[in-house]
Amino acid sequence: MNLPLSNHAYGEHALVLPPDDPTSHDDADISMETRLRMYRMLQEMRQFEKRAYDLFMQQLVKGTTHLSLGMEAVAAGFGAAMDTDDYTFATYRGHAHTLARGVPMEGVLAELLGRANGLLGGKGGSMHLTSVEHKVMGSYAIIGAHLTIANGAAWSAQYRRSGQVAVCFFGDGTTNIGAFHEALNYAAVFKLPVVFVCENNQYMEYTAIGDITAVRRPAADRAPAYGLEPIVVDGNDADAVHLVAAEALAHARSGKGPVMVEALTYRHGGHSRADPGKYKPPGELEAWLAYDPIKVYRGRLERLGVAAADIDAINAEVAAAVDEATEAAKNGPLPDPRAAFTDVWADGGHQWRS
Amino acid sequence: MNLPLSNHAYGEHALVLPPDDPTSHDDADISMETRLRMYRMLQEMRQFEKRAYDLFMQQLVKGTTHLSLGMEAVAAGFGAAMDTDDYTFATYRGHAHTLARGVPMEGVLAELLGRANGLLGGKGGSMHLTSVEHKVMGSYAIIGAHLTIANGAAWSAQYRRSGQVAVCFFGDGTTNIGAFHEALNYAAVFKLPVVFVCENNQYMEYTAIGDITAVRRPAADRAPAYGLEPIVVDGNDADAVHLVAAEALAHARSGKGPVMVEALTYRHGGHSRADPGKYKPPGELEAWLAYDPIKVYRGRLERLGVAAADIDAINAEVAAAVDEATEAAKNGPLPDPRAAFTDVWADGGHQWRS
Amino acid sequence: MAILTYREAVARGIAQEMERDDSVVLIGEDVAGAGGVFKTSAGLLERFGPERVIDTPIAEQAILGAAMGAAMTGLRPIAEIMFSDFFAVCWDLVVNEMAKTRYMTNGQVTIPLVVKSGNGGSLRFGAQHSQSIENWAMAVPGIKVVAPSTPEDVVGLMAAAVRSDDPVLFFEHKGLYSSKGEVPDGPIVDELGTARVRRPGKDATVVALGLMVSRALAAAEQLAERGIDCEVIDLRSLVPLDAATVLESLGRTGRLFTVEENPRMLGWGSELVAIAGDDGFWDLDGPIVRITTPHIPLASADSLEDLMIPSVDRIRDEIEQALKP
Amino acid sequence: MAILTYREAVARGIAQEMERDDSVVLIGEDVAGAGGVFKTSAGLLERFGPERVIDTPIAEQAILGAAMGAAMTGLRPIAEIMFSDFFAVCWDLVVNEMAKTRYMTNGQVTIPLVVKSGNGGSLRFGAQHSQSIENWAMAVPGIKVVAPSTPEDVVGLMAAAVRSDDPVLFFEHKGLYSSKGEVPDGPIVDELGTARVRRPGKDATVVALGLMVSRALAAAEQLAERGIDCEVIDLRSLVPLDAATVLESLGRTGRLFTVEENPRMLGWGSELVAIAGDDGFWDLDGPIVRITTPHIPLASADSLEDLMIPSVDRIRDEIEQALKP
Ligand SMILES: Cc1ncc(C[n+]2csc(CCOP(=O)(O)OP(=O)(O)O)c2C)c(N)n1
Ligand SMILES: Cc1ncc(C[n+]2csc(CCOP(=O)(O)OP(=O)(O)O)c2C)c(N)n1
Ligand SMILES: [Mg+2]
Ligand SMILES: [Mg+2]
Repeated sequence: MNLPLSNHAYGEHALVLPPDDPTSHDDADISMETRLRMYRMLQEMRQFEKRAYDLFMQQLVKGTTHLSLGMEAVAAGFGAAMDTDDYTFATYRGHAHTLARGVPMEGVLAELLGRANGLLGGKGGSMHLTSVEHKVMGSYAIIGAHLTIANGAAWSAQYRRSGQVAVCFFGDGTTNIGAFHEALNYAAVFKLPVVFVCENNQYMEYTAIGDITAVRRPAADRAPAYGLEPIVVDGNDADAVHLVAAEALAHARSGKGPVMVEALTYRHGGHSRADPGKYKPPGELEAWLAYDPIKVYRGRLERLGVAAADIDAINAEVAAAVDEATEAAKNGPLPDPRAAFTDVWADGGHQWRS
Repeated sequence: MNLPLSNHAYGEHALVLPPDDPTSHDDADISMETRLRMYRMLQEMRQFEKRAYDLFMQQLVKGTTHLSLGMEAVAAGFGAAMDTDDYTFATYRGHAHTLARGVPMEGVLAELLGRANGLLGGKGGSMHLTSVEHKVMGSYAIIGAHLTIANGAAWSAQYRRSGQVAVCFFGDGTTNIGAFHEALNYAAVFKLPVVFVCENNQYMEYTAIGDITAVRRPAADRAPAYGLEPIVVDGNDADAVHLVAAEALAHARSGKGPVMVEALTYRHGGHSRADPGKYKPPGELEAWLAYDPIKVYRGRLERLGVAAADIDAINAEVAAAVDEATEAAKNGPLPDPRAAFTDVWADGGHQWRS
Repeated sequence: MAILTYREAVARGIAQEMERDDSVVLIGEDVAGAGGVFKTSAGLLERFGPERVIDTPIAEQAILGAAMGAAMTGLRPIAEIMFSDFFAVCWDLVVNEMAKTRYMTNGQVTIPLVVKSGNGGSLRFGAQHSQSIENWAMAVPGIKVVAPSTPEDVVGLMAAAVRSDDPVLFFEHKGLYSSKGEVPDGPIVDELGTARVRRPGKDATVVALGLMVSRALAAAEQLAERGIDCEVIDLRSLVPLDAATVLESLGRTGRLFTVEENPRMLGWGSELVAIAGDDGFWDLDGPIVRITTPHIPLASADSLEDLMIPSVDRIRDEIEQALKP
Repeated sequence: MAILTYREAVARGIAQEMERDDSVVLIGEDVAGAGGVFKTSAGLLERFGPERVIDTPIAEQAILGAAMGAAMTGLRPIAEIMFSDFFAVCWDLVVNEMAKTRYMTNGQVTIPLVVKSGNGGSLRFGAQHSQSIENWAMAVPGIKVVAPSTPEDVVGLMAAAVRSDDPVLFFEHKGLYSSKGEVPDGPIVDELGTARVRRPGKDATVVALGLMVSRALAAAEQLAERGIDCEVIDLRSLVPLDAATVLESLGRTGRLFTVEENPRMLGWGSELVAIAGDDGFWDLDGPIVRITTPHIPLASADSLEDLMIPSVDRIRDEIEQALKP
């Protein structure tokens, strides 16, 4: 027999290593203002999620939570490129994408803690972060569907001639499910203003993407099947992402139809809190830690002349904000029991019979 | 706006015309025995379906039925290339594929008439023709699923090391549904012995495939997304199909994994009995009628020296067989009412409670 | 007043709402150029143009996803799932996304959309094209479920569905498409969650839906000749459920019958039995009888299909039998 | 005799059958290398090798299709759908294909397969990862539905499911995975369609499933202290349904309660009410009470989730209230 997984033991698949030149985008045409904004975002995402992890360990965060530690440059690069009115569609691994749109940390953290001041009043949880006010149109926890829903928002923007673009983030593993295919063809046929962003972090939950995918690049190698250009970007370099994001958004906004971007990155931790990450072959995590998006970006700022003290000041400001949000979340009241019975229907209630 | 269908009125899409050289495969390396077998199959499929149509018009066939008039060369070319033990998975448009495996006409026709001597005892109908005895593992009426089920039969063959190949026929419209994508990736990853055959007859029900598909060749242009070769064949020339079929089957049988073939063809009639076919642009049907698979093949046989009388004799034998099957079907008894209550479960019954 | 077929009424209801509100759009397979495979959208493309009436690929998840995303961002889409059996290929969008998103987001997201679909049997289409699946949807909190039985109701309930700010599954009965009925002129707007007493009666309450309504009425006529006076209620929508009308009737008649096309287990009738048990137990003068298709997939042969779906004769006989003193 | 966790029992049941029969194979996302995300297949890859224990892409339709096609052609596959909520993305394979193919082919095709899945709430996973969907499956003729509540039952019912020649959905309760119980040594083969009286009693019949069984038992203990003696029945499988055991008990107690985790409408309880109405109506001394999760998606916050799923206290109180003279 010739099964892909009979050629190697589980966990012994080939390593995918990061690029090794962090200077490649030092002279990219990106303003220092934008760069500092992205650096701050990276810090917010990182420090926020580390805090979420700590709270998890203290058993304050219930259920499950999926961190994107190590993948922040994708969220920051896109977040900084999007217009205020553009739509974000994220997954259960959506903390960073939510913060990237300016959603306050307190609401997100309080939601993880199941408090009344949570973004969703405790009814959604970590996997369903949504802030319509910030055009974060939801985080979706069942693989695939949200690509088709993002199409709908893009269709609406097209119909309303609003100039908005829908940006839809999803993982490498998601490229193998049916809804991915339906969404991509549909978007291409109707030239919808949507940008699909595959965060290829090399794994679905515990299985290496290469072990269960017929092509090497799960998104890019599928793009031509929808008449799209294959685009791959270094997902650990916020500047690289930012440039590609700006171009993709402009393309979609101009009516030329969808774009799909595959961003190569890596998650430092496990899939979710339950995962010890044993399937990662030796050396892989270390290589990606050495190419950590924050390290890459801080190095760049320093080479471009930003004083270490100024950078440290940003870090400290973010740390203070995270502390403040933590306090507010911890001090948040439990949801009113009556909240469990509201908003099944648009009339605010849950009655289904007379 | 830039919708594909706002560029042209419905029904005014570009014509897709057949090749115009029916002699291209005159010197293909195919034995006269096989060729005569294929010609007979073409006749059986054609005459059978014309009869089914007549019976429909006489209101003897109830419900719906989907004819493949004009598409027979695909079924004949593959049917003649498959081993007795290979599996067929067909769609609701499955008469030809069922006959191609040697399933007697009487059972098929009686099934269309809802009689007890029907292939399925009247419980399945036109859209679900199945004959496990002939390895026709079913005709499936909801788009997409059967590609994944064909994978399962191929997996079983691989596991049992039986050397069987599963051949799965589906339409152009089916390439846009999610299950197509899942099935293709799955088959490629596990190197399953399965051959996927897209019968591209240019239309889904009433909509031209080009109007709702992001690529020109709905199957072939997607093959690389699964690491497969794009293969397109003239689906109206049984010899062309036969050669490609033999190669595809050999590839799959040898353990090299799946193959996908796109066969270009055309249905002469409507999608189903209800369809007058108004969406076909002028000239299109005529061009394909001129390149009718039976006409093409009869011409070839004559050029290769088969006497017209011998060909006519085959036609007459088939006509007699169709008449006989018609009588047997018409004379078939109605199903025993008790049959409605059998075979929900493997114990033969339908009880679900004590 | 005009005589319309049920299928014409579907198109009329949609047209009425598209005329009124630019944000109403229609998508689905073959709904535009061909006017729908059941001709329930005939003429809409010509009238409202290709930006508002759109043919899609065969991609039910993409269709419902597009409808949902558009509904979340300002449109009021109507999507067609050609045969209701095909909900199974896009069920995730219905039960996990449309049904739950308002709740999960604490009311941030509103999803005003309608999914119309051809439902039910009697056309000899076999097990995969004949199902009555309104009970699948009823089991999922967050989805409204409508199933009209007359052309007039089709127009008015379609309007109500389009105007609802919640996702609505609109089940058109395939076996009724060519049936005819009077429809008043001018705009019609009905109300979800309101059952209709189609025939008043005092001996028994008979509740039916969709195709079963006319059969229940015919059975009631025959029973009347035998001295049994049935009240026939057309449920019209399962969610919201007008239990009050049923319970009120039961309070008067003391006996309840359901006539259901769905397979027996977990049809809407079982819920009605349970509700009557909760709220009307002491009104019951005898067991509630569910007259249903047996719990079996539908056979395609006409002679077999006719054995399965409740017929006028069977409805009449089961009621008569149960009421025998 | 060994003490096993429920999750270990799943792996043990599968191993028992794989050991016995080479045609039993296991596929699913992360079932092999990782031993399952719930660790219900831990050790099976090591024991049975990569031809029989296989990690798949995220492609639930492909997974169930592969299982079905293989079952039609000689294997007896077990497929995993990680969370039962995900059945919605592959429901077509279950309801339109697996459930109907034997019938439609007049018995030509046999489909001996098991789909195992983590079902149910109580883990604060929110609305899309906590559903109890056994009632979805129960509504579809042609699918067997099993939901064990103890480690011993897990082993024996898994064996029975694998040996069944019909497609079986095997619902493991996620909230029970870390629960423990005694499991006899050696092969265990149980029987589908057999309920178990977990506690005999004479005042009321309380029927429960999955996670609700232990809660019903705890409530019964508390009620016993208050002088109410409940018989608690663990239904174990919904299809086939052991209605006889329930009706027999009802015949003795005169009162029936169901304890259901599913949202209220069209849970298995409503079918039980209807069956009791059909066959046990004259045994009923009062309304049947369904104790269920309200008809609302599940909230993720622990404080809210605990309000929704029936708790021991709520079960106790609702029973006590209903039996008040
Ligand atoms: C339809 C469906 N199948 C399976 C899962 C379980 N699941 C949750 S996350 C995940 C892995 C997803 O991998 P990928 O798309 O690469 O995203 P990542 O988690 O790496 O960001 C799986 C299998 C799911 N949520 N939905
Ligand atoms: C999931 C699903 N969606 C829609 C349909 C309705 N339908 C039946 S046949 C058909 C067209 C299929 O087109 P194609 O795949 O090209 O096959 P053809 O009929 O041309 O042979 C459609 C849309 C269906 N059966 N299943
Ligand atoms: Mg991933
Ligand atoms: Mg076609």
